[in-house]
Amino acid sequence: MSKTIVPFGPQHPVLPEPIHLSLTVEDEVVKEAVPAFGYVHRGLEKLAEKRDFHQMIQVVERVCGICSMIHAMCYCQGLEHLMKVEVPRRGQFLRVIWSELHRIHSHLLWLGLYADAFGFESVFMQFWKIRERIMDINEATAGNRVIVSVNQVGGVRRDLSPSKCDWILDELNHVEKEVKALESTMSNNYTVKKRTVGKGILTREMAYELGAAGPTLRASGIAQDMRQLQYEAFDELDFEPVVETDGDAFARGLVRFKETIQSIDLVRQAIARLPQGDTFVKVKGKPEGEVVQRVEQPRGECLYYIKANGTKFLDRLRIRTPTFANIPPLAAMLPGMELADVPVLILSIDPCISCTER
Amino acid sequence: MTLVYALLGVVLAPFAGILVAGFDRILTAKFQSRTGPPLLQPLYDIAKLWAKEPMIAHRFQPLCVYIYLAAAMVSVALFFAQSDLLLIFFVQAVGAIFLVIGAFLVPSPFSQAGANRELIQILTYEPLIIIVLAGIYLTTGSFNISAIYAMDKPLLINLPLLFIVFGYALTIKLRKSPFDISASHHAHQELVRGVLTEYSGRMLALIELAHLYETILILGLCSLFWTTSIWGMVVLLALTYLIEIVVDNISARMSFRWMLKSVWTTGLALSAINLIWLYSGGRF
Amino acid sequence: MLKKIVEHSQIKSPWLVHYDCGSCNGCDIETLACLTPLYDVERFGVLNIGNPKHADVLIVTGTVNKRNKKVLKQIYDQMPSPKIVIAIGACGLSGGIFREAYNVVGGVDKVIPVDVYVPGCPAKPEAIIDGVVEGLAKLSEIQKAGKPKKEAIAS
Amino acid sequence: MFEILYTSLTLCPIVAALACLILPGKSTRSALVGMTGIILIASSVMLIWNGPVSSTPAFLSSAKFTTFIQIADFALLGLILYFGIKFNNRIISVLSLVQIAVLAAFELFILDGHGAPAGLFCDNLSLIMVLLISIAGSLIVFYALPYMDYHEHHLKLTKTRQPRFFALLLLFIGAMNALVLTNDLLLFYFFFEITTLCSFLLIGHDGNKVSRENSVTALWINSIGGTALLLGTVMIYLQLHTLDIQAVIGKLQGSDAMLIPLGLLCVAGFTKAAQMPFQKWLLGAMVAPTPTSALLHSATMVKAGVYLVIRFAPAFQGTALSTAVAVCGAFTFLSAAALAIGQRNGKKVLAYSTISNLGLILACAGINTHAAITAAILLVIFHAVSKALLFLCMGSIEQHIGSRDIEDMRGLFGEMPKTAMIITMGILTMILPPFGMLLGKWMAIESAAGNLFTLLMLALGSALTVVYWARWAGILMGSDYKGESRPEHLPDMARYPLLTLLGSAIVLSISAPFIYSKMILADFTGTAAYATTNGVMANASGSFAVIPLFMIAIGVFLFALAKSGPGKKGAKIAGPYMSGISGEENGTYVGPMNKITGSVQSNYYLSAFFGEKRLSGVVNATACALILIMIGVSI
Amino acid sequence: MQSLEITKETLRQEGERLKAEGFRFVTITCLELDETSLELIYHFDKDLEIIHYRMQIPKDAPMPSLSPVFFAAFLVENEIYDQFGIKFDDLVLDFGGTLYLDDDDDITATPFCKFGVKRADTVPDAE
Amino acid sequence: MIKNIFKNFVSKSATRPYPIEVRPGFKNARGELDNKVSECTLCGICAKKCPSQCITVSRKENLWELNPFACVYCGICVDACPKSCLVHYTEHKKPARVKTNLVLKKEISPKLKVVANA
Repeated sequence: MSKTIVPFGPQHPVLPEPIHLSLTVEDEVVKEAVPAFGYVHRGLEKLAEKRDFHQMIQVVERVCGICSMIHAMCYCQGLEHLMKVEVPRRGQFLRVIWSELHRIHSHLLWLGLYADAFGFESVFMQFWKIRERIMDINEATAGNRVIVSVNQVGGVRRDLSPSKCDWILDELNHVEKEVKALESTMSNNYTVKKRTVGKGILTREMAYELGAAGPTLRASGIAQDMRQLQYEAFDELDFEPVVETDGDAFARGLVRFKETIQSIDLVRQAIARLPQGDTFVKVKGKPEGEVVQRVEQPRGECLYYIKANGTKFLDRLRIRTPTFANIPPLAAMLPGMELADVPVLILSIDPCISCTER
Repeated sequence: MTLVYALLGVVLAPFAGILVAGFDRILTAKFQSRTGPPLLQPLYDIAKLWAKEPMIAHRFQPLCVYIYLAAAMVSVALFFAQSDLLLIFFVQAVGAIFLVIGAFLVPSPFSQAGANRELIQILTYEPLIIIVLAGIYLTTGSFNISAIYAMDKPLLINLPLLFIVFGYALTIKLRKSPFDISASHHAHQELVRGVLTEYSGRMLALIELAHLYETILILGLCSLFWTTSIWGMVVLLALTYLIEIVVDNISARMSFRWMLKSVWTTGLALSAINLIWLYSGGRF
Repeated sequence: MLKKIVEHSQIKSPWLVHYDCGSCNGCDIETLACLTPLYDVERFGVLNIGNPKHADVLIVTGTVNKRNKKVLKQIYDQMPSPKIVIAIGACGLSGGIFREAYNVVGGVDKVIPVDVYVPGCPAKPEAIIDGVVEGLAKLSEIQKAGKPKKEAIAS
Repeated sequence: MFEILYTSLTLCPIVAALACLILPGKSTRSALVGMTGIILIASSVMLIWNGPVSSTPAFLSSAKFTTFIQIADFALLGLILYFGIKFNNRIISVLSLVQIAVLAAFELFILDGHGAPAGLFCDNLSLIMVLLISIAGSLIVFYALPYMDYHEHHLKLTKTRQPRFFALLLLFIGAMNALVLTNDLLLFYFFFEITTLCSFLLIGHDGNKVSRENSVTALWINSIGGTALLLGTVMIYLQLHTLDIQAVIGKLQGSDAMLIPLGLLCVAGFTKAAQMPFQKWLLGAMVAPTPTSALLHSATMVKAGVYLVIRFAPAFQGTALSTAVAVCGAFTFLSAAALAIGQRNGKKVLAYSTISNLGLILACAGINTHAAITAAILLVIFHAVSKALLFLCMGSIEQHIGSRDIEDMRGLFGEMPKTAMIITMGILTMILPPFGMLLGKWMAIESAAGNLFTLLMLALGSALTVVYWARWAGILMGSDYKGESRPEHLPDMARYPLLTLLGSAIVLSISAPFIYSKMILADFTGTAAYATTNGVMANASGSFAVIPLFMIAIGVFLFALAKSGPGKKGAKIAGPYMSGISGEENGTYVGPMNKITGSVQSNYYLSAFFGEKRLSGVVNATACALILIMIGVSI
Repeated sequence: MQSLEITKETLRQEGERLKAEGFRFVTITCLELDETSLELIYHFDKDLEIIHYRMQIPKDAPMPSLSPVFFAAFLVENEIYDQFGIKFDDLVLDFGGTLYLDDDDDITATPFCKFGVKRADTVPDAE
Repeated sequence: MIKNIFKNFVSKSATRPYPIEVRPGFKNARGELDNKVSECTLCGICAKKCPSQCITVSRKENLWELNPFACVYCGICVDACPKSCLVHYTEHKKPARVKTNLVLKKEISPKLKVVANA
């Protein structure tokens, strides 16, 4: 057979981020895929020794610009646990609203990139067009389109006025309508199905054993979602994890598509039940002890380990991001697929390399 | 006289090509809810590429590019001289082959894979075009374009299925979804820009120019299906191109295996039906 | 006449290559957002061409780290002149919030010459469009000054 | 005059062959071989000067000669039987026994009135064949002189086997010349069998296990052809009471009678031309030293089969057999081209390409119109020249790089620029207009437009052909720019044959209109298939501007060459795009774990579609069915 | 944060047991305790319950890798090798300290250790 | 998808014609950072709080210096400023060809100077 070795990335137009794969292919069928990392590695966990624990919020937000709010939320939850602070109920609801808005924008972004990976440019354009409404909401409510910086230890920095809430609901109606108009394309279009159905199958057992997280895991039929831990206001909101059973790229697409709709619903619920009150409490003192905190990011389970020693600098901050967990499944699903499927499969775990490498 | 037509064709084709490509990009943008570039954008692109710093990846690259361009120009000239269709097609194939050879020259995995895929594309559309041309022969009794113009009925009436088959070839040649496999105008594919990856600057400008010629040639071939009235021709061309753009916008890019399998099976089946009908003496 | 057309075209047809040089994705997605319907930079002839050999404009987001500085340098070297480099976002300009992290080298201009700096964290699509326009303005000024084409404007 | 030329074309090489065996010394042998080659070339040129002729020289009709041939015939079959028994191959033994029995019965009981043999017949077709055999054959023999030294050096032989080798080559050429000039079916059969035997011995020349096995395969498959030819001959004689080929054709022209013997002759032609399902022997023949392959593939052996079918084509014009031949040929064209895609062994690609092109020629013979036969003859000419060239280049490459693998020829231009250039040009003459092969293909497709299945298969096959040639040409010329190409040493005896062949491929292509009007047209009666004004070949269904296109092509090529080439001023040389992590060396990158990794490239061989394993079974079964149908329609 | 103790010897065995019981590997956290010792915390999850295993190890001794049991562990073990310089034996895919760090830089350094040590053995098969 | 693209085709394109028509920024948007330096007391809280550490306050020279090319526009300094003299404009900071810091010199009124001297 004739072997070809393709250096795929770090600068490659279909990969949004610099990851490298050394692909050994035979007639475009992948035989071996060896990943290489380090093109985004900054070493920001180590920055905890140079920035105090308040400033670290802004740093961990920039672990990943797409799920920045949720990173910061998880970090704050950890510190609040160590400092034994209870966030006011309104603050908890607001955190849910912003985190779910982030999930919507992340999923829409992903759906577009995913479509782009299999060469469906017009779908990419559609999803990104819809996504701009969410970006507008972010900018109007939090002051920035992407990195909202709303979290602080003890609550949130911004509040929502009732008129803003109505406007958000209105915008979300539009988003929902426009997203649903694309449902048949994502689930019925012949070419989309040809490119995704049966590609990169992760069986239920494989997904679990390889430690997949988030939609990648749920598309293989396992209903595990960190929001079931009922952090923040999720104890009051109705939601069931979205599950698909096929475990292929198509199923992962569907899970994220449905989660987009679900998140719209969650934001609506949260706005409907938004209690009055403070958005944050003032915190005093320094954290001490160690804690493991987990939240559900758009890409899956995110774990923060924080060890504090009673000074304003943390002893150790460790972040295990969902993509980190999804890389082994990716490595396992690539062999046997065509070169043309590689971008689709890489996208299908919704990689966030800047999360992975921090 | 034919020489004059041929020369005129060669001179005017790129301008027509620029307009077609410009409209294409604007229409695509409109379908995607965008404004799109100015109409003359393809001209700007080519002129800009022409002025870039010369840079090649292999000493024989210019050879391949110039031959590609020349082949495209000669085939357009032959077309306007109303020459033999098969000959036009073969001359055009020279260009396609040299583009591939040029991509093979460089030890870059992307251009090599692109070249291989381009070969598979050639493999996919070439038989279809030959069959379509044979269908034309069966209807007109000749491979010469002049014979088609001598017909009193449009070819489309006798070759409806072959026109669809030709549409496949058209889509592949225009590098549109679902067949933008070996190269595409944007680099949103796994092979960067496939065949075109290793060309740059002036060489790329020449390739773009040759591609314009090819577009005109293939649209010209398309126009042969309705030669009895100029309006019929225009409507047919406009509709065909519109459908191409729509298909481009409603489909994902497929893999080359799928292309080879499905285009050969459906294409050959459709052409066989149409040809059998012609062989059995069916005529309108 | 021909020279005019070419000079006009150089400003009307900037093709981008975007390299995510260790960004947090914030600036990346904003750069991508520029291509989408709401900002549609194809209005200015911009295409995301993805291949340095075809590109006129190099858009860099993110901090340069020790591994990707070589990649960045190589992409820059593979671009034929005239070329423009646009650094985007706080990280790309100076290393931003990560300046002091152990694996961070700093801004893009520590590795390759930068023509336009687009601040922001992340820079808004509007700012990125402003950056491209600014870059083209610089190119046009250089044309007017009549510098030989061969001299890369960035160097 | 003709008799003298005939002698020098047939007898001279045979005598020289014997001399090769007897006379010792390398220099003597070289001189002998060289002289024979020159005599062959000179005689063939003079023969064409002499023009078409048909005569019965006295020695041919002498009883002694007839008896000699009869004895030689049996001796030949006996030898084949001996080999059959020696290599324990039942098919060979049985078939040669059958042939001995049939021949004996025929000569003893039936052939009583065969006193006056049919003599010699030399029309333009024969002339063309003689020219090809003599010139291409001689060039190959010249090339073999340095080649075999190296070859034997490589094999570390203690005692040279070259006398035997060159004797066989010369014998082969002589037999081929005799074959195409004879007008007697029985004589034809005799020479047909000689070529079989020669090829068997040549394939087995290296004497190792593989070559022995493959030579036996060649022998048993060709025995089928021999048997079919003999049976056909006998049946023809039984009905028409003549063995005069021209008389037979004359009597049969336009009638549906006698299709069975003609069908058998076609089967004989098919086996010799290695058509599906008989392709196996030609593929196996690759184990032989390259000059053998070149000889088998270009002007001799396989062309004998093609010649047989073209020769008899007028006899079955317009019959179902003719259509069947066309379909079978077209099927071989298609399937061999498909199989060639799945190959990365260069010699095997060449072999499949030969099979495929012979299929095209036979398809043209089967289409059997004036235009199609013209196409067939043109294809015979151009194929012989280009293929000889390609094989000889392949031989040089193999000796230089020690591999036949196409993937190992990546960047050959850096290693052996001259040969790479020549072989690439050779490949281009195979697939591109305005070269002759494409002219032939154009004629073939235009002629086939009236036949659905043939057309479909030709259309698919021609696309497949482009794929396997183009990718090979591409990787040959690719090279690492940094490496200064070192000057390549080609021995003169290797270089001149190559350059001559390349030159003739181009010159012959340019002169295709003249070849047609001067050489081919004369054999036909009735109106010309093509008008050749201003170097344009045209008829009612189309036109091919050979000479104008050549002018443009040469102009463009020179212009483009001037624009490229090494050290062209101004142009910066950039390394390939490697996603931004190229290594120092061209084509490498810094991969995982910071290792410098060569980005290996290779072509697609698509074994899932075109693999030998996957396709062979289906192809062989279909081809068998088609052959049976071919015989079936004869009945 | 409750946690169980584990040793080098029992690691693989315990891993096998957890896998059989349906636990999912989450990650490993590495901490620097002082000049000479490090602490590894292994996190496993089953039905949203997370459990932690702790192990204190000296800095310069190699560790058995968990990746033969849980394939997913290879990435984090490589990361720890980069950051703290612990060498893991039998890694299914060994980046040899170049997962994040680059060759020409201080690849032998351990950037996450305050009390930096020179890595005992560097890149395993660098030539 | 056909329905979708034809809908796009007939309706107005979604493109905001940005440089030609500028959309006003949202009310709380964190655009360019500025200091109303006359109200500033040069207390240095902003510099201490800044996670990107891009603000330098020099009481000695009465300088308030911002590196807008390292600023991450988080708004911490604005929230923390006791004098509320730091502002985010809603417009983003324009791109520049050279990196220059924003250096503001506080003009110390004579009266204050006296106090300081005392």
